[in-house]
Amino acid sequence: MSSFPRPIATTRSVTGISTGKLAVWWLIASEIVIFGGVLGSYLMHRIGHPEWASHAAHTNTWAGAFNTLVLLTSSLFAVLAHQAADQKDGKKAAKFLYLTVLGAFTFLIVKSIEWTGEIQAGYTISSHTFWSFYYTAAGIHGVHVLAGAIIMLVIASDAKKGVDLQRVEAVGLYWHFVDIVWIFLFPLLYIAK
Amino acid sequence: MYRMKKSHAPALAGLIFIMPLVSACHPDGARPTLSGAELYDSSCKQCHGATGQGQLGITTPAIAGQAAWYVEGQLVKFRTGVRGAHPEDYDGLRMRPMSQQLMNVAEVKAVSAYVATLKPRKQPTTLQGGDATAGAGHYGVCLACHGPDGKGNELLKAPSLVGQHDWYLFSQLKKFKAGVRGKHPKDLTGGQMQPMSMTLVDDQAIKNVLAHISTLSK
Amino acid sequence: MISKYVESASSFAGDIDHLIWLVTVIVGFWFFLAEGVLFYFILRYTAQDGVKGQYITGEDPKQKRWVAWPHYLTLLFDVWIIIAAITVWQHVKQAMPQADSTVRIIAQQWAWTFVHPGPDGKLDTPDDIKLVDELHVEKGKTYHFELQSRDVLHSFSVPVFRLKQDAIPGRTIRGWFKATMAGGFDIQCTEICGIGHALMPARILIENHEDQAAWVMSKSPAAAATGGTP
Amino acid sequence: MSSSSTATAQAPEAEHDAHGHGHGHDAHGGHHAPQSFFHKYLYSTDHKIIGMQYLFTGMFMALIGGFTVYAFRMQMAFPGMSVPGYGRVSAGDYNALVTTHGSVMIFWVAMPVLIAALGNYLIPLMIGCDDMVFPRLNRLSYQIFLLSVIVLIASFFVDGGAFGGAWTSYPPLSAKAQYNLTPLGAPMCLTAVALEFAAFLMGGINFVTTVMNSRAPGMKMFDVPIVIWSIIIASILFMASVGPLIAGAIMLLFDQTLGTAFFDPNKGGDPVLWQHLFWFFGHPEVYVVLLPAMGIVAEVIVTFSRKKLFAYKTVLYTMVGTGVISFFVWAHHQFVAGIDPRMANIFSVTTLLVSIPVAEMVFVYIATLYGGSIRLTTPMLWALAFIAEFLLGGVTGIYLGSSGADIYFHDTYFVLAHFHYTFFPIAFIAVFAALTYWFPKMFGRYMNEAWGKVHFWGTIIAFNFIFIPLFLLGARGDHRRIYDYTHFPDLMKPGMQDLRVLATVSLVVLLCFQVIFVVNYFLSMVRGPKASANPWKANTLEWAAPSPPPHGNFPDGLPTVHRGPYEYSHPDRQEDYWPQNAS
Repeated sequence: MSSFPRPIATTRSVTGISTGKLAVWWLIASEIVIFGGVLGSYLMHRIGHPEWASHAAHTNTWAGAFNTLVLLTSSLFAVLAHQAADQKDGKKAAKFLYLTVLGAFTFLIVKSIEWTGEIQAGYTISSHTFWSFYYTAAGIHGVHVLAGAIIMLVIASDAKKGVDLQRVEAVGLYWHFVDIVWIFLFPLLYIAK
Repeated sequence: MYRMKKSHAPALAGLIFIMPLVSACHPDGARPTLSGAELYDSSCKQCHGATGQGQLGITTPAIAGQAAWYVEGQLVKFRTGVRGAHPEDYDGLRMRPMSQQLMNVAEVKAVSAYVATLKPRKQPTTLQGGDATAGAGHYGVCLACHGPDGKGNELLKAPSLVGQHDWYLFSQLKKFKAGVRGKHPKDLTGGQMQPMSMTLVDDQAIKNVLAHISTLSK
Repeated sequence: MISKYVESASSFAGDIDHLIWLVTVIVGFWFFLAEGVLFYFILRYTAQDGVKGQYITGEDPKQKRWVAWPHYLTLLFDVWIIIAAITVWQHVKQAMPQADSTVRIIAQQWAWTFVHPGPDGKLDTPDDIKLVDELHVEKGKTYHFELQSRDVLHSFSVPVFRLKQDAIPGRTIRGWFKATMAGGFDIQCTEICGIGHALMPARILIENHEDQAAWVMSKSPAAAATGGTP
Repeated sequence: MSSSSTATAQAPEAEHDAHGHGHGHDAHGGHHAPQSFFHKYLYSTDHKIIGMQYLFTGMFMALIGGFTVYAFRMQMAFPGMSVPGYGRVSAGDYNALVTTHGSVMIFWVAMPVLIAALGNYLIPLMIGCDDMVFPRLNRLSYQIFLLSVIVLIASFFVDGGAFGGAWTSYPPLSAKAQYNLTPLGAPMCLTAVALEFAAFLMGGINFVTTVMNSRAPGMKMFDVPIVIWSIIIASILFMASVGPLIAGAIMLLFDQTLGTAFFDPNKGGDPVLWQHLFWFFGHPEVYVVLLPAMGIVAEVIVTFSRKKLFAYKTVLYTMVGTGVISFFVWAHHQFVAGIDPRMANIFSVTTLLVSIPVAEMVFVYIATLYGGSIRLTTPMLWALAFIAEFLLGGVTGIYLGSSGADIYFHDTYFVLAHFHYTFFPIAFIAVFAALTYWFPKMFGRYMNEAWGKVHFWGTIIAFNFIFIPLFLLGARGDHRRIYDYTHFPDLMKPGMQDLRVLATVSLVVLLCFQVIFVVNYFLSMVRGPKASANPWKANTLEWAAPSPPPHGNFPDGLPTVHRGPYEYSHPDRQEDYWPQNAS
C-alpha cells in the first residue's frame, strides 16, 4: 500500500493540530459514550441492587490491582515513546512502544487466567447479571487493549524505519484513554463490594 | 434552463384525474383462495415448523400427519374460544389468536387437509423416569378411543397420539386434569377427555403412559 | 373535536380532548400563518425580467426582528401549552383518587386476563372473577388497576377513556379511571408484542349499578357450581 | 489520463479541455495506470465514487423499503388478499415487513444518503480540497456498510424469517426467540445495525477532521456553506449519541445468544433500560438526518431565489441549539412506558423547547425568500415543498410532546403520520432536491425538467393523500402495527376502512411516480443535455470544479476563498452571484 497516493487534503492543517491526532480525539470522544453507556447501565443496576455485592466479592481484587499497575506502567512507556518520537529517534520510540505492547499482553494474560478461574468456579456470563456486566464491560475493554496492541505493533515497525513518527503520539493518546477506562472499571467491578 | 416553467399545471391536473381512477379499482371482494400449502407457509410454519414437527422452545406441538378432521375441529374450537380461552392456558391463549389468521372456514379446511399430508416422525424422549410396562396398563383406558396403535379414531373423535412430543402430551394431560382444557361447556370431546385424564393419578402415572405411547410410534 | 368520532367515556377524557383542542388552535394559527407567508413570498417574488434580488444579510437587528418576534411568541405559546399539558398529565397519571374498587389486568402473548374482585370486593380471594378479553366495570365508580405482564411489553389502551399505559413484565403498574358512560368498547394492545399483536382485542363493558350487580352474582362461586361458564 | 478516474465513464472530455488539460495537482500525476472496473468502482478511495456507492446502495435499499410498505399497506386496506408480487401477508409477515420498512428507511436509506453519500460527495468539493483526509478509512467505512446491507438482506431468508419486533426492538420481545419467533432474524438484524453504526462512526470522524483541518485557504468558520456545517453537526450528534446504543446492542446481542439477562426482568434485568439507551440515540438521530436536509434546502433556496441566506449565524446557532436540546428529550417516547410519571413533566418541557430552534430555522428560510428573484426549477420546488410539508410534521409534534395529549396519541396512527411528515420530507423531498440540484455537477448533464416536475407533483400530492388520512385515523384511536383491523369493532366504524384504502391507493400512486424519477435519473446520465461547470450560477466551491469533477476535483489547482458562500445579488456587482473563489 506504500504506493497509495496521499491527497493534498491530508497535508493541510487549518487548526494547527495534526489530522491524525484530531481523529484520535474524535475517536476517543465517541468511545467515551460507548463506555459511558455500559458503565451508566451498570451503575443504575448496581445502585438498585445492593445485594450484588455478594457476587462482586468473588472477583479477584489482587489480579485487578496488578493489572491496573501494568496498564499504568505501559502508559508511562507510551509517554516515553512519544518523547523519543518528538526527538525524531524512531528506534528508541519503537523500543518503548514494544514495552507498551508487552504491558498490554501481560494485562491480557493476567485477565485470561483470572477469567478461567472464575468460569471454573461457576461464575459465567449468564449466571448472574452482575457477571454479565463484569464480562461484558471488561470484555469490551479487553478488545480495546488487544486492538491497541496490534496498532502499536504496526506503528512501532514503521517507527523503527523512521516513518510516520507523528503516529506514535496519536496511538499514545488512544492508549492513555484505554488506561483511563480501566481506572473506572477497576473500582466499579472489583473494589465496590 | 427554465423553459419548462409552465409545465407543472398540466401535470397537476393529470394527477388529480388519476387519483380517483385508481381508487375506483377497488380490488376488495376479489379475495383469491389460497392453497393449503400457501396458508400453512404464511400462518403456521413460523411456529410449527416447515414439516409440522413443532418446537419445544416455543411449546408448539407436532401436527404433522394429524387427521384433517381433527386439525379442523381444533382450529374451529380455537377460533370460537372453545379451546385456548382459559386464563391459565398460557400456550392455548397464544394459539387462539393465531388460528384467527385464517380468514374463513374454507381456509381452515384447506390448511387442515395440508397438515394431514405432512409426515409424522418419531420424536425424541424428553421426559425421564417413565416406565413403559407400567404405562401399558394405564393405557388400557386410552385404548378404547385412541386405539391399540395410538392412531386415533374418527368416529370417537380421538386424535392420533403417534409422533407427538411427550412434553406436549404431558402438559395437555395436566391441563385436562386441572380443568384448564376441556372445561368449556361447548367442548364436548374435550369434556369426554377430562374424566379419562383423572384416571392417571399423579405425574408418575402420566410419565408411564407416555413412555408406553412413545413405543407406539416408530 | 375528538369526541365527535370517539366517545368520551371517562372522567378525564374531556380534559384531554380540551388540551388537544387548545394545541390545535395554537399550532393551527402558526401553521396557517407560516404556510400563508411562504406561499405569498413564492408568488410575490417569482423571478421577473430585469428585477434583481435584494441584498439582505439578516444580521442587522432591525431585520432580525422579523424572525426574532415570532420566535419569542412561539416560546410564549410553548409555555402555555406546557402548563396545560402538565396539568392534565398530573390529573390523569400522577394523582390517584380514592378507589371504589380495584381490578387486575394481566397481559400475555396474546390475550388479556382481567381479574375482577368478585362479590367480596377484594382481589386475591377465591371468589375473584377471571375473564379472558373481557373487562366489566361499573359506571361512575372509581377504579384502580394493577397492570402486569407475563412475558413481553404490552400496552393497555382504552381509546374511549383516552387512557394508555404500558405493561412491563416483573412490575405492577398502577393507575386509575372512572367510567362515565355505559356501553361496550375496544381495549387495544398498543405496544408491539409479537406476531399476535393484532389479534389480542378485548372489550370493556361498562354497566350500570344493577347490571353490574347481576353480572357479579351470575359469576359468583355459587352460580358457577350450577353451570356458569368458567 | 485523469478522465479515466472521473466519477462516471461518460465524463465529457470536452469539458476538461475547456478548463485546460494541464491538471496541475501534484500528488496524483503519474500514479494512475488504467484501472480495472473492480478497482475503479469497488476499490476506489476517491470520495466522489464512495459517495456514489453510498447513494446507489441507499437507492437500492429504498426499493426494498418501498416494496415492504406496498406489501403491508395492501394487507391493511384489503385484509387477507394475496398481494400481487408478495402473496398472503400473515401476522408474522406483517410484523417483519413493518420492522424492515422502519429500519431500512432510517438506517439504510436516510442515513447513508443524507450523511454518507452527500457528505462524502460534497465535503471535499465544497471546502475546496481534493479528497477526504483518510481516504482508505472512507473506503473501509463503505465496505463495512455494504457488509451490514448483506447481513440485513440475508436475515430475510433465514429460518424463522426476518425480525418482527419493530425497529425499536424493545426487549423482552427482541431478546428471546420464544417470544419473537425469529431465532436468527433478530440477532442478524441487530448485528447489521451495529455494523452500520461502526461504518458511520468511521465516516463521521473522517468528515469532522476533514472540515476542521483541510478547508481551502481563506475559508473561515463562517465561510463554510450551511450544508457542510449541518453534516458536521449531524456527524458530531451521531458520534455523541450512538455510544449508549452500541453498548445496548452488545448487551442485547448477548441476551439473544449467550443467555445473559441484561433486559430480562425475571433474572434481575430491566427491559426499560433498553428504551432509555435506544431513545437516547433515537431522538438525536431524528436531528442527525434532519440537519443535513435543512442544509440542502438552504443551499437550494439561496441559489434559486438569488438571495443571501437570511442571518447565516442564526441558522448555525439554531442548528447547534437543536442538537444540544435533542439530548434531553428522549423520554418523550416513553411517557406511558412505565417510567416515573414525574419524569414526563421534565421531558415535556424540554421537548416543547426543541420547537423553538426548529421553528426559527423555518422562519429564517421563509425570510430568505423575501425580496428574492425566485426561479421554480425542480430542485427549488422540492426545497420549497420541504418547508411546506415539514411545517405540518413539526407542528403535529407539539401534540405528542405535550404529555397530557400524548396519553391519547401515543402509538396511534397520529404518531406515525407525524413522523412521516418529518421523515418523508427529510429522506425523500430534501434528497430529491439534492439529487436534482447537484445532478449537473455529479454527471455533467441536466435532468429533464418536465418529467422532473411531473414526478414532483405526483409525489407531493400522493404523499399528502397517504398521511392526512392517517392523521384522521390516529385521531380516531387507530393504533399502529395492526395487520388486520377487522377484529376491533371500534376501529371498523363507517369510513375508517375507506381512509385506509385511500392511504394505500395513494401509496401505490406515489410508488408508481417514482418510476418516472428513476428513469429520468438514469437516462439523463447518458442522454441529458451537457451542463457547464456552474449551470445554476451558484457561489459555493463545488461549482468551481468541472462537471463532473475529475479525480482530484480541481484540475486548475485548489481554490482560494475570498468571501462567504451566499453573496447573491450583491449591490456592488453586475452579476447576481459572486463565487467564493472569485477574486
